[in-house]
Amino acid sequence: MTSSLHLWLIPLIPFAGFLVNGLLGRKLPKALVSTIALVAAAVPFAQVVYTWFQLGGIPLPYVEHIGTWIQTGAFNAGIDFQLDHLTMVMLLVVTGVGFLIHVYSVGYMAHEEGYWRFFAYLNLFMFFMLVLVLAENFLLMFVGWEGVGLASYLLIGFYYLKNSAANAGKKAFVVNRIGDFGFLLAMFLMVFHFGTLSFSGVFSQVAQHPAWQGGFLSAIAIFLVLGATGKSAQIPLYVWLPDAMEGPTPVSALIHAATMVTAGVYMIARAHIIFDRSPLALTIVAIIGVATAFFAATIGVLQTDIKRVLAYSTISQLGYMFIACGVASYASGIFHLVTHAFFKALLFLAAGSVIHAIGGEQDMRVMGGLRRKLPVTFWTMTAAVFAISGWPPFAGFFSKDEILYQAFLSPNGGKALWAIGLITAFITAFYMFRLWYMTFFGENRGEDRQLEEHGAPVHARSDSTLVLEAEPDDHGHGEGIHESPWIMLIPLIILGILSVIGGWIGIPSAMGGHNAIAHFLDPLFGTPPAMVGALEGSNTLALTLAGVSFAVVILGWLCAHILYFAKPELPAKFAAKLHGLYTLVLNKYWVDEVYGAVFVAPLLAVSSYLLKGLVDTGIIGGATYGSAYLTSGIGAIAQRLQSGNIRSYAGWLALGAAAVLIAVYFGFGVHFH
Amino acid sequence: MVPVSWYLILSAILFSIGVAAFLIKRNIITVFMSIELMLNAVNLTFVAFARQWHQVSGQLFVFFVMVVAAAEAAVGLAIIIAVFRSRNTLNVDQVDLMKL
Amino acid sequence: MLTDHILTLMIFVPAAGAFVVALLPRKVRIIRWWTLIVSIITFALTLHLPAHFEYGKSGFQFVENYSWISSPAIRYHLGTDGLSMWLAVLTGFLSIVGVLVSWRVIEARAKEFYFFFLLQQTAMLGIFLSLDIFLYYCFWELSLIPMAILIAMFGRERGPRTALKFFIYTFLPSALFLVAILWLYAKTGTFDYVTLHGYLQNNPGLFPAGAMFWVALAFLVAFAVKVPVFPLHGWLSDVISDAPTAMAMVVAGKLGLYSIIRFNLGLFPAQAREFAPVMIALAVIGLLYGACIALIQTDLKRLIAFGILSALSFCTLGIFCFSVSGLDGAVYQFINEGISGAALLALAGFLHERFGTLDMERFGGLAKKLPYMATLFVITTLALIGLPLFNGFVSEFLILSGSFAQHHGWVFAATIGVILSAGYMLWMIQRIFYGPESSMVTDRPAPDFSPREHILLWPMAVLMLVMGVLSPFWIRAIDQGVSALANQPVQTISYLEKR
Amino acid sequence: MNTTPQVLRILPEVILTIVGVLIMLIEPLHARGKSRRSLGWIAVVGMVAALAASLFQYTLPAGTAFFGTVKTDAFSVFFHVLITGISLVALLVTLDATNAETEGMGEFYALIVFGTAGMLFMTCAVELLLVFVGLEISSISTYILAGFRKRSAKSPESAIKYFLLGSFATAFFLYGIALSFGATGTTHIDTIGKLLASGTTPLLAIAGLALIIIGLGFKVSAAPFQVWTPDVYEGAPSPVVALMSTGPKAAAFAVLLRILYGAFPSLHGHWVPILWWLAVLSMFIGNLGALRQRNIKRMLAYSSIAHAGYLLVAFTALSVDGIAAASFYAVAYAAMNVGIFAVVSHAGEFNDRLTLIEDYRGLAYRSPLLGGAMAFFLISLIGIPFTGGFFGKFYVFTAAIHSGFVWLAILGLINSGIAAFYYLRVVAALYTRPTENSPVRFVPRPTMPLLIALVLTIAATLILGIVPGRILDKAQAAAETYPSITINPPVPVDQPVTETARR
Amino acid sequence: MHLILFFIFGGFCVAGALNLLFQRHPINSALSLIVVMTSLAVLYLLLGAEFLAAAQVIVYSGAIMVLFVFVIMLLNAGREERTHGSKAAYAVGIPGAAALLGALVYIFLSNGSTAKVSDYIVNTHELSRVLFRDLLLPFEVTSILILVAILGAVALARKEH
Repeated sequence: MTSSLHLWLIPLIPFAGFLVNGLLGRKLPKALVSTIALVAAAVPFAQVVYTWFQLGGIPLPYVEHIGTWIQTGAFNAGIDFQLDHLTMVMLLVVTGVGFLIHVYSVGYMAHEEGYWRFFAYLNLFMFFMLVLVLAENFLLMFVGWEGVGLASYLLIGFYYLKNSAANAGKKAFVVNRIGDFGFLLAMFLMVFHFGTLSFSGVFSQVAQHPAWQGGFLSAIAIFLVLGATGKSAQIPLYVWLPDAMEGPTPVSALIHAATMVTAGVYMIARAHIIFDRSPLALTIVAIIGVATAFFAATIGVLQTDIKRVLAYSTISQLGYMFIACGVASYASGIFHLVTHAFFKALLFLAAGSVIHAIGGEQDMRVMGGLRRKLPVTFWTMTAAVFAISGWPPFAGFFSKDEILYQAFLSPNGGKALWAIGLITAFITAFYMFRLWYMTFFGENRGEDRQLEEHGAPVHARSDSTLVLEAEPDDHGHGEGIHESPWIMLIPLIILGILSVIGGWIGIPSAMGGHNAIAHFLDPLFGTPPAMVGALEGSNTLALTLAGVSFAVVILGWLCAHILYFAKPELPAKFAAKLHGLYTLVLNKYWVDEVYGAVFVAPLLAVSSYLLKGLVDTGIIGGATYGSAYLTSGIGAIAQRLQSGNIRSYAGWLALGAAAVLIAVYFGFGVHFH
Repeated sequence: MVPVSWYLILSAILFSIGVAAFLIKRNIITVFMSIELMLNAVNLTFVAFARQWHQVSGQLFVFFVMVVAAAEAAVGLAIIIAVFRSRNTLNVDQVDLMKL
Repeated sequence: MLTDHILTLMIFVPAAGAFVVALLPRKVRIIRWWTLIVSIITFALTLHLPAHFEYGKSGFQFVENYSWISSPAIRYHLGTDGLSMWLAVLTGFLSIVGVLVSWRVIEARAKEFYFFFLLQQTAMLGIFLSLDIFLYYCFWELSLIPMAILIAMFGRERGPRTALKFFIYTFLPSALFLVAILWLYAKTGTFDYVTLHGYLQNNPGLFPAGAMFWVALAFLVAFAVKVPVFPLHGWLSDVISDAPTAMAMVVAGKLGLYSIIRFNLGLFPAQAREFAPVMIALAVIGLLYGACIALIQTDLKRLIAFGILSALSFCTLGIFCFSVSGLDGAVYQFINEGISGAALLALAGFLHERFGTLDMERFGGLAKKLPYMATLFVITTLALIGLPLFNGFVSEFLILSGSFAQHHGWVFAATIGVILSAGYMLWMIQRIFYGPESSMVTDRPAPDFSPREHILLWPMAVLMLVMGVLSPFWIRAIDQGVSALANQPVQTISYLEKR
Repeated sequence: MNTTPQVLRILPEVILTIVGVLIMLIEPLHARGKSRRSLGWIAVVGMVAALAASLFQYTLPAGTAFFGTVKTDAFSVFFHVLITGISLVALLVTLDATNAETEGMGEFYALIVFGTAGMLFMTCAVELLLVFVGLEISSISTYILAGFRKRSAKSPESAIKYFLLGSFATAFFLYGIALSFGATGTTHIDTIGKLLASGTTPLLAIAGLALIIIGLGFKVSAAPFQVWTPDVYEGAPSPVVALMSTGPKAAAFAVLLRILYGAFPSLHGHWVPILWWLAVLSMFIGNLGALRQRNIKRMLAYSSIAHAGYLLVAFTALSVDGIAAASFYAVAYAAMNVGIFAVVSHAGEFNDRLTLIEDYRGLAYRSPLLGGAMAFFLISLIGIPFTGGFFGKFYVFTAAIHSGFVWLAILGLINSGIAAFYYLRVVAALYTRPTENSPVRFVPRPTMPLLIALVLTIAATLILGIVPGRILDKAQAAAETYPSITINPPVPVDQPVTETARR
Repeated sequence: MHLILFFIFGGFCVAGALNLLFQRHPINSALSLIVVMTSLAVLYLLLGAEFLAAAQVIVYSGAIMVLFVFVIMLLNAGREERTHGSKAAYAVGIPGAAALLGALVYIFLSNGSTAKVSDYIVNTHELSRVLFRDLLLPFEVTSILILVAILGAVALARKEH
């Protein structure tokens, strides 16, 4: 190799930050804690940027062998880091956005106790996330994979004194574990079939055997998908993400919007060689993606908690990325991943800024009219809203459009995907503008609060001590609603800019751009199979599709404008009319309840009644004590012989004597003469 | 002349009667007597066999048994007296303080 | 030269220490300091093994072999290989842990406690290091007594009853075990493991399959009870929850599993392969069963007990798949279990010291009051649920991936256990440390960790991490120990099918 | 005929007799109510002398004396040493447990001494007549000793029970001798053996054998002839129980071995199955009966029945190993049982203040030494390694399995598992905190004799458990005085295994 | 002649024994036992053991039975009352005794040794030769036995103070 990049430093520095803050943070002053944390987040970013400029001189993929992790006679796995184009993109996103959010948090969490804990966890997350993207083998990737899960568990449960938070954390971890279960099985299969888990090893073997189609590759791919659905909150395992909003808002921005939840997409892209061999798996991915995109979007329409709306939109956007992977157009998936990281992080941060401003309130019904009070937040948020709902030339437009376009082109059932994607786009535009209007327009409904209107977090307020730690509102009511400090606004602005221009890296040739990111990733993915037939002459098609989707977006905006700005009384009417549908969606299709009833409750019931009650206490315990009592019962009989009466003793003696005599005489054993 | 086995059978009968007496009699002294009876039965066997084998030792054995019996009688009766002192009954059925 | 008798030294230093304890005056401080010193010395001695272990050298090392009794040919034959070496070290380490855990708990009758405690150490080291089956059996039985007495004297309220249960449970099968040993002796005229091993390997099918079947079964059952393997775990939860922490740490797992590998795989490979299907089934059942029951426990120690059952079933699974990785993983797993489980039990013990109860319903929000306790609880828990970078993950991955080749279905089921373990462990954490503070927690003044507790637990936590990252350092030796067993030539005389 | 002076062959017996007479002569010199301890010490000295004499007998060449009525060989000397040892400890225990106002201690010591002499005669006699007389001496003296606790109503009861049933059994034994005399025309053990080996086997011999087994089975309290044991042990003074649960039993076992292997080896086809059943019955009845016992002496009585069963297992082995194992087990059992009764009789004193197991609750607190010792003996009785009890069991069952009695071994070891249950209950009691008014608070401090006794027994148990080599060699030597019966063992080795396997 | 005597006195024995069994009063039982013993003495004579016959009469009927009677008188034991202490004695014991008898008789009959007892008289000289030469040791040892017996009797009969 030419020059060592010391990739290992990239994850290690955040880990160092975690150790320092985690062990000593309790004692250190806040300033120092935040400095450490920021440095630990900044340095990797700097290094990544530096590496970016080195790229020219290095043959990719570039691999660094740090050491052996597991070695047995049959199998071994190393601690190897690898850098290639995909990793590069991910690194930039993770470290970049990560750093910004660190900065933001310094302001947002300023008044929290356990400040040090928060930053320690944040650094820990960075560490695992970076391991995840840098790993050169599935096992190491799995380290990051579970590690980010752990970090998110810790951060969601940051306000551990709130039951809801603790529950959400646990739920997130366990649901993710279900995904990891798939990942593990996939790895077992790989070990079984390839004898190794390193990317190079596995992929080269697959490449060498063109005969391998579907079969066990499908099995591996499908198990991987199960893992991905867990991490990326797709059907059927998306349920943890909305609850995860219990965590502090920066966490939601970093982990549950920008980075961690995209790990699933990254993993599928990473393993695309396997997926390419398994149409079945790809179809499954596509279906999951589109279903999730649509389904989550519909739920988003009726949510009133600002963060939950964003959560469902995240799920829905991730669905888009899955669609992209499903149609084997990984590049567009990654592209959307990047843009989404920008605007979704921004949305969350802005929402956080709003919440922060009005003192921990998350219920949109009690917001409104904040436009003037929070100008910066408003404008940045606006940029993000336009980006996500896909107005040109905002970032979201290009990436989402690319995905829809690829879907449309893809041979198997692409049209359907495209259609549903389009509808989703409409809904997305609708609920995002709904959020936008409800938050910033109209007059502030914050004064006339009746408790019954309030959502769950408001209930939490009833216990004042909780809220003091729960949300930073000790000054919220003090001097009324106010703009957040600059340290929070700067990241907003930067991300705002990015969500405007971020999409330009992928302007399709049809619109006179030259899809830079796609080309950048080409060496990894090659040209998406769908594109092959469609490259030339399809400019018109591309443009028409773009036009259609834009029209749909505008439609969505119009509806939102009418319902939530022009005629605010209408929604209630609709709700009354379509009552059934309304309640169904309002209760998120009762999925949580169904899961609870179908999986959790039976498990607990079986465990406690059948296993514990019947088997453990009944059979096993019974057998133990039963035999004990039996023996001592026989013992009682043996004692009965001891009547204490000489004559009866003599009787036994006589009988015994007779028995022995007869036994010996007629008895067993050898006969004589 | 009488075959030895007749003597043996006689002794067996006596012995068994002794056993039965031991089982049936209630008075400790009588119970003890039945033991003496059993010993006598054995003695008869010895003598009979001594006669059959022309062996003096058989008869001497009987002689020793008598001595032993005497000794046992002395001790046994002493014990019986002790029991009578502590319980003031001679009924074996009432000598069952210890059981189970 | 002392180092020629290093094993003897290791085994009998604790015994000598115990003897001294018996003579010491009844001053708690003196006695426990003395015991601490003794166990530190023991640990130091055990460290001599890895320091001078010759890798790549097959067979046993540090061997001592003298005739003990001539006419039944019983030898005093000690030795260690990659399989038993780390177990000896672990025992030494845990003896220190045990002393520190009992430091404050044991005030009354400290003399008896530490006397039997040290005796227990001797017995366990003896089990791992003796190569004469008779000698082995002596230590095996000997290990029951201190355990039972300590449970009876120092256990929670139901101590004596539990002690009895434990003793009977383990003593009855080892009676049949003894019969099997004697039968082997009657047939081969030797108790010596090495000789016997060679003998049985060189002329297989020498004895009728039926006889060997029952002999192997007698061995297996005796060990399986001690592990415990699924339906034989009746004693486990009682013992774990009633025994003094120092004993609960060592009662389950390594003794039985080690013996299964050493004897059932070593002496009776064919029979072991015959038992394998049943054992694997039981392992997986036990694994899920333990996890499920742990889910609904309200008593912390019982939860731990069933967690242990579940975690140990992994080992059984790994052992009976006869793949190198599986065996490596199994051995590594029960070493890990020894450390993490001990740590968790220690933590539970500390909790009990502070609050006098382990009923999780009565806890809540403790993390605010005892942050260090909470931190270590979480770390240990994560290690136990096999989070990557912790020791548990390496072993579980090795076991599962190693066993996958033979038994897709079972491994699939076993992997579900990974989900469940996360479930009950995190729920346990949540019920104790998270949520609003319970009245008991607020009322009771409870100090956070004392220096002793820090000294005790942080090294263990670090160890869990280090063992998770640098596993080859340990597995190298283990690998050497078990690889011979995994792929030794076995002509499969299947007794059951023959019938 | 060798040139050894004949008296040397019965030296221990002679010594004991003299000592006994001496005691009786000195006894009247003590005023009534004065302490008789000095007599006790004389007895101890005499016993030590006898022990020394027995050990000295090892130097003698094997041979008979007094016209072939006695025979000193490795076998008899082995049991001489054992029995004198037992009696020595028993005497020490007596010295510890009795006090000045106990009545008639002079006779007490004398009886122990004479009784021991009787047992010694039993072990060295090869003439059934002498065996019979010796048996009577030991029995009668124990009958009397059992009745010595006149204060309690139980003691005479146990005496009368022991006496009546004992004589009852003796009658059977005697009948047995008579019939075997009738079968062969002699009462000399070895001659009987020779005669039976040559030529056909008259039925009389078989019947005689059966009756002899019955008589001796009673003496060793083997089921179904065990009924008397619990009652007698409960009523008798603990020191006496210490003696009679071991000494006469050892002697009786010696006689049984002598007769079975000396006189009736050719009939093994008949007595092996019987002993098999006796062994199994004794083990089960003993252990199961003990399970629910609340009275400690009764519990130990049941346990002694069970141990008789273990010992009988060795008899079936039909091999030198078997005899050796039996002899060794006799020693091991004696050591631990005398030991535990030493503690019991000290704690309960002569009049049994502590009777129930609960009464022993917390003894380990009152006196760690006593509690520890007792626990130790109990553990040895369970048969935990590094104690005599374990090695005893080990040898016994090895022998059994060697001759193919796998099932016997399995049953036996299962029994030892059951036994653990009730022994441990006592251990647990010893180590639970005593209540306010629990009787252990009044347990006196250990006295010098007790300490000696405990040291002796504990040392013996440990030595037997850790370095049994020497003693085992002696047992082996003792066993080799009889040609092991090497007829193909009734059951081929792996048969029980496979045929059960087939089920 | 011999045969007749055997039957007469054999009959006496059995009759006495049964009488011992059925008499309710110890004295009567004792007396019937004496009958048994004396007639046994006659049988001894028939078997040519005069010395034993004499000893039987003197030691047994004389000494021992006198001792019994004496004790009976001393404790003035009355008629024994039929208490029901034990079912086992009947349920188990009697069959046992019967079986015993059966087995023994069967053995003696199937023994086949129909060796007729020739009339051969042991002369006391030879008797004493064997006793004081071959059986010297047992003879001496019996002295211990007697000593023990005396001791025991004294120790037990002595009243507590």
